[in-house]
Amino acid sequence: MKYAVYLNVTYKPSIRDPEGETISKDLLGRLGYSVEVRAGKCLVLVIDAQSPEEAASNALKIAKEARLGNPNVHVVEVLKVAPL
Amino acid sequence: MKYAVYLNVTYKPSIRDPEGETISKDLLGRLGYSVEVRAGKCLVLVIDAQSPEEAASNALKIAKEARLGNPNVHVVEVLKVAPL
Amino acid sequence: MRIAVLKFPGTNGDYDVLRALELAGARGELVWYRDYAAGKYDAVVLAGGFSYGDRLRAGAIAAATKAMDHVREDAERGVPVLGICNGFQILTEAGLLPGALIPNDPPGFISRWVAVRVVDTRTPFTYLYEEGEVVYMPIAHGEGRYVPAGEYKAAFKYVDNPNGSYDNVAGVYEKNVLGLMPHPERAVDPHVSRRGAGGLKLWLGLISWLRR
Amino acid sequence: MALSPGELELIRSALGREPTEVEYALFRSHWSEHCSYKSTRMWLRRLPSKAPWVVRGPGTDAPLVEIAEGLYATFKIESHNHPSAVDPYNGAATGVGGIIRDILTVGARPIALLVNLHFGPPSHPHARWIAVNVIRGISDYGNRVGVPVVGGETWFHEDFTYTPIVLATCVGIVEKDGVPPGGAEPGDLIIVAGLGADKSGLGGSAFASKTLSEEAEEDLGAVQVADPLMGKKLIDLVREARSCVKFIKDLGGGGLATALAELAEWFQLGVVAELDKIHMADREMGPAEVLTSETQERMVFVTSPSKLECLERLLEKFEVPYSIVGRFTAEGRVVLKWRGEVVGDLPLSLVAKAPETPWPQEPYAPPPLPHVPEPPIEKAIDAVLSSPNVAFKQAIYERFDFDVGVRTVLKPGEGDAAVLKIYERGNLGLAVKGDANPRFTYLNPRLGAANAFIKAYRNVAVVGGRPLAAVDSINVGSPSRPSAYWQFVEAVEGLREAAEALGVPIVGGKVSLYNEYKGKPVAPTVAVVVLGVVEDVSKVNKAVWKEGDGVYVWGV
Ligand SMILES: Nc1ncnc2c1ncn2[C@@H]1O[C@H](COP(=O)(O)OP(=O)(O)O)[C@@H](O)[C@H]1O
Repeated sequence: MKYAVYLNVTYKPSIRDPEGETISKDLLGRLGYSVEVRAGKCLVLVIDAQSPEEAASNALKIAKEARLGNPNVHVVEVLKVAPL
Repeated sequence: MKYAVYLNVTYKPSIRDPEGETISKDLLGRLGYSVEVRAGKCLVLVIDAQSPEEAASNALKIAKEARLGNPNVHVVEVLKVAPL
Repeated sequence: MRIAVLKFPGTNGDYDVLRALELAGARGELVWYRDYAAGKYDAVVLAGGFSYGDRLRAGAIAAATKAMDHVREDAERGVPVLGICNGFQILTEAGLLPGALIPNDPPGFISRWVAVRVVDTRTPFTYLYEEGEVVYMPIAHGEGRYVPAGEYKAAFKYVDNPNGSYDNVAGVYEKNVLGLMPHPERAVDPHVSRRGAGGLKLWLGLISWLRR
Repeated sequence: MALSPGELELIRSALGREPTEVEYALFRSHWSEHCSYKSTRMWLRRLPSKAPWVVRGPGTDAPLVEIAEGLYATFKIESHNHPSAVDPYNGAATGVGGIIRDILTVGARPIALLVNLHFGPPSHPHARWIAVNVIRGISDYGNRVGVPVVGGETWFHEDFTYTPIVLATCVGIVEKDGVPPGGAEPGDLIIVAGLGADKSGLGGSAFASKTLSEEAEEDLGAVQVADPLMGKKLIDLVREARSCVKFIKDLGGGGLATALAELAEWFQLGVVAELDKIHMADREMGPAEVLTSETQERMVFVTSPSKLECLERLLEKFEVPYSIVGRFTAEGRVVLKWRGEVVGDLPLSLVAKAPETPWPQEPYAPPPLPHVPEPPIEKAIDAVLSSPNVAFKQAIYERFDFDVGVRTVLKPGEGDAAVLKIYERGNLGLAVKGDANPRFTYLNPRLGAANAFIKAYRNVAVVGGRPLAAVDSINVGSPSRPSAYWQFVEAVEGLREAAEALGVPIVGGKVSLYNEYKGKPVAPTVAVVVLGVVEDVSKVNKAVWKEGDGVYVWGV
């Protein structure tokens, strides 16, 4: 079966996220919202697998091997697995 | 209660995604994987709400008002809502 | 003396490096990434630009090419390796230099002439400078904020931090491998440079190092 | 936009039959205003375009101006107003990509970009959203392909809140023997290289020939995602392809339909195209769609069968997908095939140009000038200097890599025009600047247009440039609106007068009509880019002062 695995490649919490801060302050703040924002990259990988769990773990394996995140600065997390 | 709402801002499915194509072909392809990839921006908004549903719908409302995506070309979808 | 100027899809500083080398008195060779082979060149320059369009993140995809395995092999043999801007990003992504270069703080691409201090002159590229010398070079990047991961040796530091780099770091080195975000190839021609040809001594240094 | 009844009748009577679906698509696309200039070319013909140093004037993808013995400059301006209104980021980026590819058609190296940007007031959220994304689009595209944005002009006015005017100019240089020689013969091949055709651009040119109302979801077909990586590969390819090709064309507005029609017309040869041979990103396309798809980042190369291998080697090296789509024939017909079957067969004479359609004109009296109060001088200075139209533009031009290429002698903010070093000829330089003032063109389209020309001319002159040639961009409302059409005609007249008085030929340009929002046309906007030669870049005038320098005012 095919699954869409949604990965979030985002900076480790110890690293400041100026993009998120700017969206929060300049864009949302100007509209009167006070909302904290963190920005990352969402990569959707289409994976063949027997189960959602297998799809997720395969996607993370590929992400690691291909360095979809830079281990020095990023964390890669699965946000969602959807059957296709 | 506070929720982290994970939004994916990505091109509509009918629109090409050159970044996803390059990652799929020039990075994963080179490692021997044949995996389709779509790239988008993941924005995590921290929202005060009574329920996860309310948090999600508030986040989408803010995203629309602030034009976090361009309605002509992007879709903004909720990937995950996590209580904080 | 063979100096390779390595070009990936999206590299755009290749001809600028060739011209800087020419102004400094040497001839470089433009080498397409699939043609690069270890053991052929006395030095290699990874020129600036946007390899693979900066997709995924700057330098990440070029770093995974076979060409970079060859560059690694050459580097281990003592061949001087220079990465400028995107070249620096590729070197950190490929693990030839420590740390990472992440999007600027404040965010956004920035194009500006900046003052840069040479803080280490023990490299094939910096030994003609005085220690502490301040030179002007342009920066033009969106992902130039240096984040260390463990030990690193800085060779250049910004006088005024433009991008949120840790400890004002503008360039780092490891033995014979140097990477920097400012563009020394754009600070050679006197008509185009601002406040002196700040990049010239780097090229002269490399050339005389190779001739020694 | 559909063909007019008159146009349809003309096609029917010339063919003696109904056009096929594919033929109809070709006419619809190639005869659109955007591609055929049917409402404007009779006026544009009046513009002076000749000078001893003009080697190739208007009418092709890019002109050639001799700037030194055996060395040509080329430059052209493009408007991307409608796409930038709908998708400011990709609209502006693809505009930059498109104008660069025009420059590539003469085998030139693109060395500089200029942008003329007209936005709504920065205090308006929608106007700011457009401005921020247009600037990001130009930055991301120009920086990635390595062509420096060396100058421009930015203007804020409420007319542009929903319909910005986004103009990009590219300057290139090419040695005389680097220009593809032309001279196609029957049997020569037509190759399409770059991205696979997709539906994303369908109706783009037709879209540019329409006015905007609300944000129109159904207009999506016209929006394209920019692909600067492919754009850069095409630049690299052309740099090495000169000895392998006879002719290069951009695949722009009108897609293959326009490219084939123009090739046939240019060489006065027939063309046979096998539309199913073209590489596609989208397998579900039929012949009419392939013919009119406006997928960006594609170019057409013409080569002889004996040079094909040379070209293919480069296409493979730079990882550019391509397909051999057609060839020239001795019969004067454009023949379109799909899976072996003829789906269109048109005489060359009919394809070439849409019939001209002049529209009625009606002058309007601009409203009386608003009363300008006379504030105390200190306040006046504050008011003028803090106006966004006058304020420092550093926040904009710092987003652009203005030094890549290592030619930028006068950088943004350092002088009235940008100066580029043509180091191929020692200290030779080029000075360029683009100017427009929608307020003036609104009050008086004729004088306003002339003023834009003269201002750009002055800007080039004061840095030490000798003006050689100009390109212009005229942006008005729908031509069916007599006042808008009158504005256009008056603007052309003003440009003509200025060009003649200054002795500077107009070697190219762009007209954009239908710049309206909810039935209201924007202030007519005429931009002129002047290019001049600087004998010695070491003598260029920089805007650098020191204490004790005098200030002089010249002129009336
Ligand atoms: N959108 C832009 N992109 C790049 N440079 C720009 C832009 N807008 C203005 N500039 C540059 O800023 C400087 C001032 O421009 P402008 O205000 O138009 O000056 P002037 O009115 O004297 O012609 C010039 O160097 C110009 O090229």
